[in-house]
Amino acid sequence: QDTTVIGVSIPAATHGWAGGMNYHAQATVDRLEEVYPQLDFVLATASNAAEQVNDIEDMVATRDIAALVVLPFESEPLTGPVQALSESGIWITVVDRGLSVEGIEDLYVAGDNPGFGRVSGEFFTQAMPDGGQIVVLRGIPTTIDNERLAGFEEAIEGSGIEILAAEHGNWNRDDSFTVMQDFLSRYPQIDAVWASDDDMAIGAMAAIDAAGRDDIQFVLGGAGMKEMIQRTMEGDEMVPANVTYPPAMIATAIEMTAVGMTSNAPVSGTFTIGSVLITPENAEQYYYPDSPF
Amino acid sequence: MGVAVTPILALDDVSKHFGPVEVLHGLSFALYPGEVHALIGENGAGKSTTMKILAGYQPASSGRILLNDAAVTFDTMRDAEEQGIVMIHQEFNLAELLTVEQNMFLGRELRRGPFLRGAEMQRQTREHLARVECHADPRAPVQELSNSDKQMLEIAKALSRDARVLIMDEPTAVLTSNETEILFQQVRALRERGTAVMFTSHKLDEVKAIADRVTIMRDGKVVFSGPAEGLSEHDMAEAMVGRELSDLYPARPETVPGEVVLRVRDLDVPGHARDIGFELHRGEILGIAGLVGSGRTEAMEGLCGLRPATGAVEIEGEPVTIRRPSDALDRGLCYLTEDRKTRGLLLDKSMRENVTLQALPRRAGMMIDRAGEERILDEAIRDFDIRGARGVRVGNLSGGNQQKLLLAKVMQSEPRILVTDEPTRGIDIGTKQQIYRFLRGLADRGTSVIVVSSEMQELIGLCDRVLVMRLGRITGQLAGRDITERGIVRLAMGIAQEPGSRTGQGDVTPASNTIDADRPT
Amino acid sequence: MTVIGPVVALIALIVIGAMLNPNFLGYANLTNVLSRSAFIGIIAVGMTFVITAGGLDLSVGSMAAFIAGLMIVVMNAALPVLGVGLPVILLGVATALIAGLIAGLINGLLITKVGIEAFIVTLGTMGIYRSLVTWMADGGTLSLDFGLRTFYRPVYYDGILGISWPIIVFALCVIVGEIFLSRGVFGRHVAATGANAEVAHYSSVNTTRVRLATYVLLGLLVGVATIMYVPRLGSASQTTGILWELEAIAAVIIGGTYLKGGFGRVWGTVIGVLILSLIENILNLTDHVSPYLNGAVQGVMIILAVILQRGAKTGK
Amino acid sequence: MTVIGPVVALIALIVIGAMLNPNFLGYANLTNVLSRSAFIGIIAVGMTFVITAGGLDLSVGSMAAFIAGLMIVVMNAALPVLGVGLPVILLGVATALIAGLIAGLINGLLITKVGIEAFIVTLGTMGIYRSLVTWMADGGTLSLDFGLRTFYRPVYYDGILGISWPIIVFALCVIVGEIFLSRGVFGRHVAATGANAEVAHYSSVNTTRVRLATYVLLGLLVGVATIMYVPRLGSASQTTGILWELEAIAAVIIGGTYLKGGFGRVWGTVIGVLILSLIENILNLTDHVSPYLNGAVQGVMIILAVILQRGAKTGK
Ligand SMILES: Nc1ncnc2c1ncn2[C@@H]1O[C@H](COP(=O)(O)OP(=O)(O)OP(=O)(O)O)[C@@H](O)[C@H]1O
Ligand SMILES: Nc1ncnc2c1ncn2[C@@H]1O[C@H](COP(=O)(O)OP(=O)(O)OP(=O)(O)O)[C@@H](O)[C@H]1O
Ligand SMILES: [Mg+2]
Ligand SMILES: [Mg+2]
Repeated sequence: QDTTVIGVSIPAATHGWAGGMNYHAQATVDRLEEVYPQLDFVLATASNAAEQVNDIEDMVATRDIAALVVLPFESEPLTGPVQALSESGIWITVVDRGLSVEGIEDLYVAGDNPGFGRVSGEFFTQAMPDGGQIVVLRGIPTTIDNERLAGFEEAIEGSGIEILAAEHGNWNRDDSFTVMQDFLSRYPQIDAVWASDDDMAIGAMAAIDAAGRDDIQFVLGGAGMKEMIQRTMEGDEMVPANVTYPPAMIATAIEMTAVGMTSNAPVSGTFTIGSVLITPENAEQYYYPDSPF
Repeated sequence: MGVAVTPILALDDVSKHFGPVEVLHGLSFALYPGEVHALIGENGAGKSTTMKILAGYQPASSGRILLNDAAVTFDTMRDAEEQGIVMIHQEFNLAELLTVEQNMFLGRELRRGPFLRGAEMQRQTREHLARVECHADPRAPVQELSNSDKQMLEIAKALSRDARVLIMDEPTAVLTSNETEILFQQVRALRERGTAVMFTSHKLDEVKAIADRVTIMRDGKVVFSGPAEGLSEHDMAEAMVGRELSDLYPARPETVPGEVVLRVRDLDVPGHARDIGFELHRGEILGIAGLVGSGRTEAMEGLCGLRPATGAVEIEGEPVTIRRPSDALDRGLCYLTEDRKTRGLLLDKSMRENVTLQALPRRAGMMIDRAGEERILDEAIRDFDIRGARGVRVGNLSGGNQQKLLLAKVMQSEPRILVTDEPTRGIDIGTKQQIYRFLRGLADRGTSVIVVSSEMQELIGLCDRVLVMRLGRITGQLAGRDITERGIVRLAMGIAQEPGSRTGQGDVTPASNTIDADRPT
Repeated sequence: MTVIGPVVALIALIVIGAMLNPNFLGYANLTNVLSRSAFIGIIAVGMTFVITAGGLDLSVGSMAAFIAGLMIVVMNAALPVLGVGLPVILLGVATALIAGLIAGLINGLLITKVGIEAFIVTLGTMGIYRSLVTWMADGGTLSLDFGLRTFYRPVYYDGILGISWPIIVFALCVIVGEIFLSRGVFGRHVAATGANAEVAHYSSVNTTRVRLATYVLLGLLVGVATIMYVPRLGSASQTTGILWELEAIAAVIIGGTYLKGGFGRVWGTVIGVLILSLIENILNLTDHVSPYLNGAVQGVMIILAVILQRGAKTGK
Repeated sequence: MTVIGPVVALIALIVIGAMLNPNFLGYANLTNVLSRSAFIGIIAVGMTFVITAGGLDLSVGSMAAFIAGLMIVVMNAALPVLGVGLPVILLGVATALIAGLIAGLINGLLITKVGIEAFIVTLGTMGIYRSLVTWMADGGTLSLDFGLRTFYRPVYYDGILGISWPIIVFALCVIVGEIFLSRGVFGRHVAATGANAEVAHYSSVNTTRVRLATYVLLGLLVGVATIMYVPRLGSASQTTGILWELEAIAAVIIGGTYLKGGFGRVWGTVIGVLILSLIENILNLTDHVSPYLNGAVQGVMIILAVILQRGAKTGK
């Protein structure tokens, strides 16, 4: 048998960022199947950790994969099963969320969640040198969300910025719209909003617009959705910046794995894709008009 | 009548089978305008099936239905209804959650555009009910109605449809004699107007009283069809059962009753019965009489733990607390409900599952012995002469056979005190006789029996002693030869309590809180 | 049937809200809450009919997402031809209504004609619509053209006499629904079908058609809800409408309609919808509760609201 | 009652699977599919009793997440005292069973004694348990100590005679459940209560206790399922067990149990569970379908499976 099968296991598109990541994964798989006729890809999406383990089990049992690219839904539950694969000689590429035991993976393309929070927090301290009162929209309750919030809180420590309240908007426009409306009813004065995600930022801004409130200076989202980057690029004062957390990191990981499987190029190691602050000055670099995200 | 008019509706060589079982074999008879036609026969003879075919509720398997001498097929009952054929079912055909008015006009609502003419429908409902002297509130949900009110509603509903042919399947089974009389007045009025009325009843005196023509069925065949004139009740009964019938009621033993097995004091069933007190002896059959709504059912249900009640109950000399039906069952006290359809039987299940349901925890351990169940069912079918295919869903048994199955089910618990509520409702005369003998046999073997009944003759013929209830209280008791129709009626109507009214054949003991069985010897 | 029950629970919530936050009873907050409730509210009106007739529909949330996605795709596609203006919006509205009607018809036909349990059919279509919208959006978000969005926006945010459009449409649906359910021939047949389909059938009610009609009506109302939803954020994704079905069903039951069918009331459903929205609103207005526990408080409140309701009934 | 229906659907799926991929019928794949079906399967056995008695339970998925979280917290806490070994595991097992029992009891009491609709009660507790596990995990994941996990792991992955433990436990639950439902006095009472609670009451069946018992049984079985689940992933979070309730209910109904109560069969439920798991498995066997459309294919297959089943019935 000549073809080598590479399994790709990622979380389903349950929110905007994951949707972008799904898009990139699929597009990359389609492209690479063209480029490398000797490679075959299996792409599976899961809506929770248990389902993801099911997918991986199926890939091993029925598709004979030689390599696995996995973006763990959660680190802890995936560690055991992925470790077992690694021990059986399958190439492992881990994306974004690290496993809880070191040294399992052959290649690690890492995102930096605490860094995402920290960069966001640092922007707040610069933008509001005299401090102020902000509200925070959080994502779906997960470790990622906790790490981001912790990074953010650490960065604004002692800067005089006070978090009035933080509620879960679940990385969802509707939910963040609702939460923001209620925040606006609750606090007569809000200086800025950390929406922590561009979907949530859109929901929050719609609520602010509708309420006609002008006390809010800006909303900081995150993850670099193209509409939001565009607004930053155009100098929209409500969207002065963005923080990257590129969903395209999955594409990098798949591509590197494919290279590793087809050549002798050394691709193992850890590649951290840090979060970068996007400002009107550098926005153009991060603007991908063709991406769905 | 009697003149050769063309029949309005007739069956010609009609057969019907359910799966492999044929229940009607080549049935032919005719229904004429302006006559009251009684269709009688044993339980399971096929009366209800015949009527359903006539009214288009079920198709015949073969044969023709003739309407004004022309063959017709009714695809739906709507077709039949458009031809002026209206039927009242043996089992209620009412939606329990809907109100009286909603049921009365279901499918034929008075409308103005897409909207209902609610007030008008309520007014008309009241009118239709008034015709049969029923005073149910049009806005009340049907589930809050008593059985007789439900029946009167069905009758009023059918009468409101200006039928050319009115078919009634055991309309009087849940009615009192008063209500029956009201119904018959309406029937006579319809007859005057040329409507053809067909009905069944197991009460042959009613048949005698109102029918112009009688068709007798046995085992799915017509054995007699002709004028009612000259046919005595006894003739009808014998033609139905196909054998000689001796006395309907078993002889009453002349023995002294045994010790008291059940003593009830101050039993209150909130909203329905108060201060109920009586004693029941070993081997005694105690009747409870009263008008509909006098709270007999509720009092007995309260006693048996089926509804909230307070009071002091002693069984075999021991005070007992009965909170739920299983407590009663543990003491050998068992209740046979009057309402077999909604309280008695699981209509979607088989006979086997029904017959053992109540006795299961006592008879089986944790697991059910299927073969044993089949044996029990064999015995029940034999002992109670239950007719119908063995595997059939109980809802498809004939009404009378359902009642027999219910009795068989209750007997599985081997009660020492058996409370039966309308035990012979819907039962044919031959089987009635068997049931009376059965109950008397039970009593002779030491079981104590309570019979709640609206059939006066049954109480008089069967019981050793009769309590009479009125408005939720016991108003008196009658014993031995004093049990007469007049005596019961007086107590039930409250006439006996008036001073100076203690005349007539029945000697009446006025009510006291506890009535001792001071039976004259 | 208790009239006072759900109202008592609602009043209790309003009192709690007013005590916790002075802005709670303000015009802005009330408008927010009512407008937000409108989507689920409009759907719940249709759900009242379906449940009263003895049915169930789990697909409404994904159906809303799918219809919203479809509307956006259709309007974006027509934009170059028609230009920003009323015609595009009307095209979108027509798309939503027709899609809703067809979706309801599919559910209804599978349930009534093919004879599969409503639970299974609508669980299946729930998955189907959710997938379709994900697929249409390529896993991401479908967004209405920005110019068009600005033009369409007032449908959610504006209104007349200070009452926003979603509230007006919701109120209309409720009034018409209540009248038809309680005083219409159709409503009576719906209740009869749910109470006892066999009896209704024997009384010449075409129960198949009645049940089918309830699903079609619900589909249509999902379309109406979507028409109000799209102008709010101008986007649809696979997270749109998640769990709306459970919320709508819960609102219907809290309002006093029988889950087994046979009795329903639209105004009760409205109370149910408001109770659910207010619980969420109150949780966002206070910080006595860890956000992790919001769901728990919601759960407790739903159960308490129903207990309160039942208590008021027995108390009567 | 059709015996052949669900089996036909199952066989059709197996044939499709075998055609799509030669490894489908391999030992490894079948073991995988059966082992992971065990969680929902064990829960669905309990659900069969609840539904047969005329009830419903939407809370099982979050209940499983909560119990898993609780087990992990308790075992981690006891670890310093007891050390890695059987005692800690037994403590965890006891925790799961007791928690399941209590959770089932709470649902049951609210439904039978307080008299609130099962739908509302379990919708409420669903939110409550989901929140509690989020709160216990502080929004993240609760993880079993790594050493303990290694020790506990064989409970999911090992077995006897090549049959893994989850499959064995599932099979035991099914056999015992089937025997009790079809031949036990309790099962008869469950069906009678679901068919007509009033008739059952008049037949001296303590319907309140029967209904309560079905919820307690279900709670216990959720506990058992959790005992098999924790060794697999060694963690619990707010996404654990999401939608298990819908899957379990769907399996029960696909298997031929009546959603309105009165008739149920455990073996049918097993077929339902297998049908659902195989659909998912088959989707992973091929790449003919865009992953975005998985849900749609699943939805279509569920509906088709039931049509096939009903068709086989009328065909008979
Ligand atoms: N749908 C059905 N399926 C199977 N058997 C049926 C069905 N309907 C009626 N039967 C059978 O047909 C026979 C005749 O029943 P039917 O109800 O006509 O009797 P009936 O004369 O009305 O008796 P009763 O006096 O007890 O009401 C019975 O044996 C009954 O079990
Ligand atoms: N399901 C019910 N819901 C509400 N009220 C009822 C119900 N059944 C009966 N009642 C009412 O309770 C009262 C007594 O009931 P019922 O008629 O059963 O008494 P009874 O003396 O046993 O008469 P019978 O047995 O002849 O019908 C009546 O006023 C009746 O309307
Ligand atoms: Mg009959
Ligand atoms: Mg009575």
